[in-house]
Amino acid sequence: MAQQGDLLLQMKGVQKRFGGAIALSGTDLSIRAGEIHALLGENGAGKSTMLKILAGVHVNDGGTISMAGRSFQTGSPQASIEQGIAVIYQEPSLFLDLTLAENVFIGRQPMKGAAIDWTLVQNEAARLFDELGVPLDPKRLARGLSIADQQVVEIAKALSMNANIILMDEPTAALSASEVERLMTVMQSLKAANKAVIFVSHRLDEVFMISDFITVMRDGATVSENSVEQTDMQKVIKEMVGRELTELFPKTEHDIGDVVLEVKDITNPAYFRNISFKVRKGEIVALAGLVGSGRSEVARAIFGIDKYDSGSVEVNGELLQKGSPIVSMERKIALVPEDRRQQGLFMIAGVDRNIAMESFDRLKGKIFLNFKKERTLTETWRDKLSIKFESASDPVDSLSGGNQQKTVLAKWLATNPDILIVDEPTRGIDVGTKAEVHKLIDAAAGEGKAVLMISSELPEVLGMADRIIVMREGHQVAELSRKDATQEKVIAAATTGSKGA
Amino acid sequence: MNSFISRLKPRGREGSLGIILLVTVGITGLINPRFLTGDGTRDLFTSTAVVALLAIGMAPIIIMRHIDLSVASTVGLTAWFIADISAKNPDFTWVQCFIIGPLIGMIVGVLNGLLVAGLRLPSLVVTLGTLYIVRGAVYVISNSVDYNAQEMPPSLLDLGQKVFFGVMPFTFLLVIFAMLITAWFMKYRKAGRDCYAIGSNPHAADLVGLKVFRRTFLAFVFSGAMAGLAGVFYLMRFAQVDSTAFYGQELAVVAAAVIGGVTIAGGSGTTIGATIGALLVQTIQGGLAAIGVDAFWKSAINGLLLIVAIYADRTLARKSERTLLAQRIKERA
Amino acid sequence: MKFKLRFTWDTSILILLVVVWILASLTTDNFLSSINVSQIFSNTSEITIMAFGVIFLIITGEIDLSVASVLALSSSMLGWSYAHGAPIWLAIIIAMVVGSLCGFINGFLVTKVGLGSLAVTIGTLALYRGIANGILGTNTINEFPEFWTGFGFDTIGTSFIPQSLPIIVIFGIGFALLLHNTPFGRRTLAIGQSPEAARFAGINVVKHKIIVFTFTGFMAGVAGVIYTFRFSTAQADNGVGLELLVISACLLGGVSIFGGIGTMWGVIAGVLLAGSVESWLTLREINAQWRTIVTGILLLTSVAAPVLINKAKAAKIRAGNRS
Amino acid sequence: SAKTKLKIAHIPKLGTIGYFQAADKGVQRACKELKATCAYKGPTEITAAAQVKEINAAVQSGYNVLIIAANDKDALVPALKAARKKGVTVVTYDSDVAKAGRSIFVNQASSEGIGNALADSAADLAGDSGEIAVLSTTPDATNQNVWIDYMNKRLASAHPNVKVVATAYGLDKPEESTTETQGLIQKYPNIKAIVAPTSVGIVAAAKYVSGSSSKGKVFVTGLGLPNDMKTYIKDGSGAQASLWDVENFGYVAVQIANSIVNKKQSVKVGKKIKSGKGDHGLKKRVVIKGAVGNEVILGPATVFTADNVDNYDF
Ligand SMILES: Nc1ncnc2c1ncn2[C@@H]1O[C@H](COP(=O)(O)OP(=O)(O)OP(=O)(O)O)[C@@H](O)[C@H]1O
Ligand SMILES: Nc1ncnc2c1ncn2[C@@H]1O[C@H](COP(=O)(O)OP(=O)(O)OP(=O)(O)O)[C@@H](O)[C@H]1O
Ligand SMILES: [Mg+2]
Ligand SMILES: [Mg+2]
Repeated sequence: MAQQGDLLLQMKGVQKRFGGAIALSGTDLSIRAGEIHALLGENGAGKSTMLKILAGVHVNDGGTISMAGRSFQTGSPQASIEQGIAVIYQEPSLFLDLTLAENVFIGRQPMKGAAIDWTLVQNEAARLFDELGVPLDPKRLARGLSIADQQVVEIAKALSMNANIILMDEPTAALSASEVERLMTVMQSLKAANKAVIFVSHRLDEVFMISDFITVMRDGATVSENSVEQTDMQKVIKEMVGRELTELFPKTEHDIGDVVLEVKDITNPAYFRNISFKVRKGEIVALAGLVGSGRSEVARAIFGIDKYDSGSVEVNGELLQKGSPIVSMERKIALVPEDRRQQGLFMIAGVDRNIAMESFDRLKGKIFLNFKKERTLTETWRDKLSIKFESASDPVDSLSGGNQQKTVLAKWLATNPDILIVDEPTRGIDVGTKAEVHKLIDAAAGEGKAVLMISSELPEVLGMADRIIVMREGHQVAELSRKDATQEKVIAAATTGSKGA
Repeated sequence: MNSFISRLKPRGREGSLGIILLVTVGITGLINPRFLTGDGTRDLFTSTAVVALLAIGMAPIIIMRHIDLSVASTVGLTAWFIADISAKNPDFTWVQCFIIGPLIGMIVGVLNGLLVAGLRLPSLVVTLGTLYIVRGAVYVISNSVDYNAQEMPPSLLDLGQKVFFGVMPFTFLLVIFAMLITAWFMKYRKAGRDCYAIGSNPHAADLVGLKVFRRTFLAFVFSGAMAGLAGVFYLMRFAQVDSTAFYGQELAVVAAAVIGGVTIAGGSGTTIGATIGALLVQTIQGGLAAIGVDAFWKSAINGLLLIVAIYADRTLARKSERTLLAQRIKERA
Repeated sequence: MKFKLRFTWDTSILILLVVVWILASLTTDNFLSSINVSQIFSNTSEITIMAFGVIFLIITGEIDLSVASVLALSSSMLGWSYAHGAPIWLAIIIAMVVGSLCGFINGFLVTKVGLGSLAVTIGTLALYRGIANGILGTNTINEFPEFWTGFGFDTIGTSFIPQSLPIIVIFGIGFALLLHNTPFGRRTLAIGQSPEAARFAGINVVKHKIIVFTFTGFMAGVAGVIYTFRFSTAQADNGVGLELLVISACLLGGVSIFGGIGTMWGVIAGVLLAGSVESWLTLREINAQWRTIVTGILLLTSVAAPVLINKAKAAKIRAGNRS
Repeated sequence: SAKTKLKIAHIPKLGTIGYFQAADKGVQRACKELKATCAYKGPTEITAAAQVKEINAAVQSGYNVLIIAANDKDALVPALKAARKKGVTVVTYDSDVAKAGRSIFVNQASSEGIGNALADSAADLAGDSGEIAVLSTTPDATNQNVWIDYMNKRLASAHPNVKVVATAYGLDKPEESTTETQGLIQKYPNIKAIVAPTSVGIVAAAKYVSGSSSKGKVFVTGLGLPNDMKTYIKDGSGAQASLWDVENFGYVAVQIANSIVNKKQSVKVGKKIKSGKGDHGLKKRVVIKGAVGNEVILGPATVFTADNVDNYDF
């Protein structure tokens, strides 16, 4: 059994490349027994990649990893588990057709003689859920579980592995405040049992509350490693971002005109209730809130991906038919969805095909598509947004995340919309590109488009929005103007629903 | 209460299938009482044995979100081979047949398994390919020679005629045996549970370090072995074989499994369900013949039955989705 | 900087086709004779016609195993209505309408009711042929006007062009344009690449799939008409087992079984390759038995080759990166 | 003029079954005598489409005689017509095509003869009274339908107490044929005989009966190969089977083709046509007018019983 403070894991100069993109360019990380070690960094800094190497999902291209003095074997999840690593991934990956209890113990079910001891499986799972303080029935199927509950099951699974090192990739992102608190208790008890926790989170207050050490990464490299006493929030942010924050949000003042989009009291009882707001010409309105607060569903409902039960949406004062993206597009609405890989792009299709997707009307003669016009369109937007690719027919899959995001923006901007809805427009893209995307959004507002922006990153919300609407558990709980808004106010509204509700 | 219901649930599917089966048998029996006699019941079991065995072999594969279309060709291959070997070795008994059959089937299974699990090729295409290759191999190797009862081991044919308690043929007894063992295995062994996990979420199966290659590979080998055994059953039942034996029956096997609640989308189903599915299909087939329904409409009724079965499955799934949504709405309120 | 050579199966299949033609004409006397070429076209005509529909369906990520049964049902309806006094043109229209209707029912069950297309079309495979059986019973209808039966078999004048070839060419060009040069085709590909992204791109996925199912049925209906006239026979067991050959031809032509990838000329090359190989083997007097094996091997190659080649390429790149 | 060297393609309904294998033995025997080249081109599916491919390929490869058992009486005609235009001689046997498609048809036996034999055998097994049933192949099989018609006529006239209660179709597959046999026995518990005028159906029915409690109560008869039926003829289930001399069938078809090509013999009704010195029994056959066109008849069927079945090997 390791002693408190023993060096458990050491990663030195770890490198990882995905095709042309460099995810890790020589990262160091040292983990000791009995510590909670936070791994911080902007989106795309390479945190998840680090964890996935430890988890055996990826193999590092270079560098050394040693565990308790011995060389660590990468490349197979099974091997990682056997070496005492347990992982909670960023996206829960449960088996929806299996019971919760079985999800916790899959591949490691306790046996009684030749058979799986189902009673023990269920009792153990129940005990773990109890420990986590969640009233989940271990015998129910995982299908239909909320994201938060799925995350809880993942946590229970990691605990059950009795591992020495537990990797948690944004485990709190989907949890409510009380669930976060319980998780922290669990983490404390793991620490007391001399295990190590590597903890990734974008919620800095949490990080400072619980961690012992903080490693900051930027652009795939380690910037600093400090014990929590040696650093503070300001310093960490500066290390994460690597430059002055103001550069990131090139917001300019625009004339704000008439109301273009008006949402009146829309309700879909499963996701959101009584949402009402207006977006004007030239205005950027942000929807803020925790993950799972229902912001994306509101955007989907407006655009017509989902239906809503009551309420209405008006565009330029006229009612918008619900449930039809085609009609919404005719009414000049564009939605840049939150998940660009699943929802925004056709990953195996070329950049040109993707950009052309929403603009067929302008690309075709009577019946057939005009390939020349298509090429021109691609070139136009490549130049406007400085999208980097080698050939227009390259599948977008081969582009870097930022260029993928720009491609999604390009295809929707090409439709010249009046209303631009962007959901997490900078998720997973690097710092430089982020600023460019912000510039694009600002420019769109400058051209007189009404912009509705959903973002989980508070600085982005505060830096870009003219007005901020805060949602919590499907309810609209606050509306703040640019000059009133502060980080504290938004967080308070998003977590406790203070002000309104 | 809640947990009581959820405990019943996995069994519920097989239970309701069993009830449907009994009702079907009952109705047929009402119209034609001879259907329920010892002979009638025995005939039902005898004629279900081959398809049921194949459905049991296919169930784990479908549960893993794969499919094996090559089974019917494999049945043809083994049946012909065993007849051929027995004809050339008159001292062969049923014992050799029961050993050789599964072995030949496993060769096809290994081929499928390597291609599907090893290269991660789509099983639909791979097994469609081996369907042709194996059938072609029977054509070529057999050179159109066929075999009859007098060339087969009498002990094998006798065994095929053996009936316990007047209603339970030896072959179907083996089917029940295979069904129970696989059902137990799928429920109580890690390897079995892995099949459900792999079919439920293949990506996550990789992430949690399940042995995806090994499980997939072995499932195809198992299916091949069962197809080989089914080839022996085929001989026991028909006592004749030519190179077209069991031609084109693969979809009937898939249909039996699907009617038995093994969902094509993977992740759920049991070998007990698959067996009941096979019995149900055969009951209706036999029932239609016993009632004297025009042969011309038989295939239409079969097709309709399959669609109704998957529709029922879908409706059940929808219902639980709706319950979940209602629950969610309550939470959000 | 990065040399780009994207291996696509549909280009390779064309090369393979040419190779087969060269080898075949070297090893047999009359492979490239006008009669043989004409027969390759006419032997594959139903498969080609059906493949034109099925390719769209596979590209959207669905599958239709019932096409051969739809062929039989529309053929039976053609014969039945003609035998019951309908003029031949009306009978032909009825056959095509029946085909479209069958396709529509498949589409409805898959999209609106939400059932898997593999299971549904296994069901309708039995259902449609069963209905054909029920309608025609023991009857076979063989008396069709000379003009039409000739149309299914004869060549144009003294040329090698079978009379059905122009239809195939017209459909082929039409569908190739539809798939590659129209928004409809682009949307078809898009749905197969990502049904969810397609929804966010404002594509009515349900409607689109129903349309594709329906015209797959329609094409199977057309194939039913051609089959009927080519053999001057309308009966319930016309075209038994063709469904797997149609799907094989599509896969051989580089259509991905997972959807989203496929070209029309790949499929045409695929059908012609299968037809040419069969004709070559027949001319070499190799047993029908062997041809079954060759079909299977071609099919396996069509899925395994791209994977193996890409694997080899990835390994090469990895080796290059390290040095 | 010099004799044309025969190049014969034998295209049976299905290449893979014993019946046509037996016929091909006769084809080979005749070819050896005539020093002709010949090839067995059996398709792997029992469809007209598969046969059309074989016909076209054979014509192209320079075959000048086609010996065909047709899967469909009309569907092959366009292809056969085209072949004949190119000077290919077409002789059908076993099952015919429309007149335009062939020179002559070698009929296994007169349809009436077969129908009568079936009726007599069934009546014999049933003890000349009671219920019997028919298990046929596909519903649209021309031969079987004609034979069954003649059988019914014969029963009506010669065995008025024997009643056919049902006709089932086993589609020439063991699976279906067995299920249909079970169905017949369940639905009509009083039947005394099952008549299966198909070589696949008769084996399936005999196998089922011999292993069921109906053994000794229900008897099977029909058309079947002696090798297929030996077991059931001898195992006490009392089955009978009859069939013409299949091997001789192929032989005669080839010899008649030779007579047409090389001896320029006419196939007009009433003419005698040479059928080879190896023709079992006869050396010449008379052309008669058949149901479709001109034909010759192979000769009567042999009834296989426990006494004689061991003398045959096909
Ligand atoms: N499978 C992959 N293929 C290609 N590029 C990848 C892959 N996974 C990650 N990347 C890229 O590697 C870089 C690091 O990604 P990683 O997921 O590790 O970031 P992260 O720090 O976890 O970000 P976040 O806070 O958004 O989770 C990013 O640029 C990302 O786009
Ligand atoms: N697959 C799923 N199954 C069950 N519930 C889900 C699923 N996906 C999302 N939800 C739930 O739907 C609600 C709204 O989620 P959504 O992701 O739209 O919120 P959001 O505020 O947009 O958050 P994010 O920042 O992640 O986009 C949440 O309660 C979430 O738990
Ligand atoms: Mg991450
Ligand atoms: Mg969201």
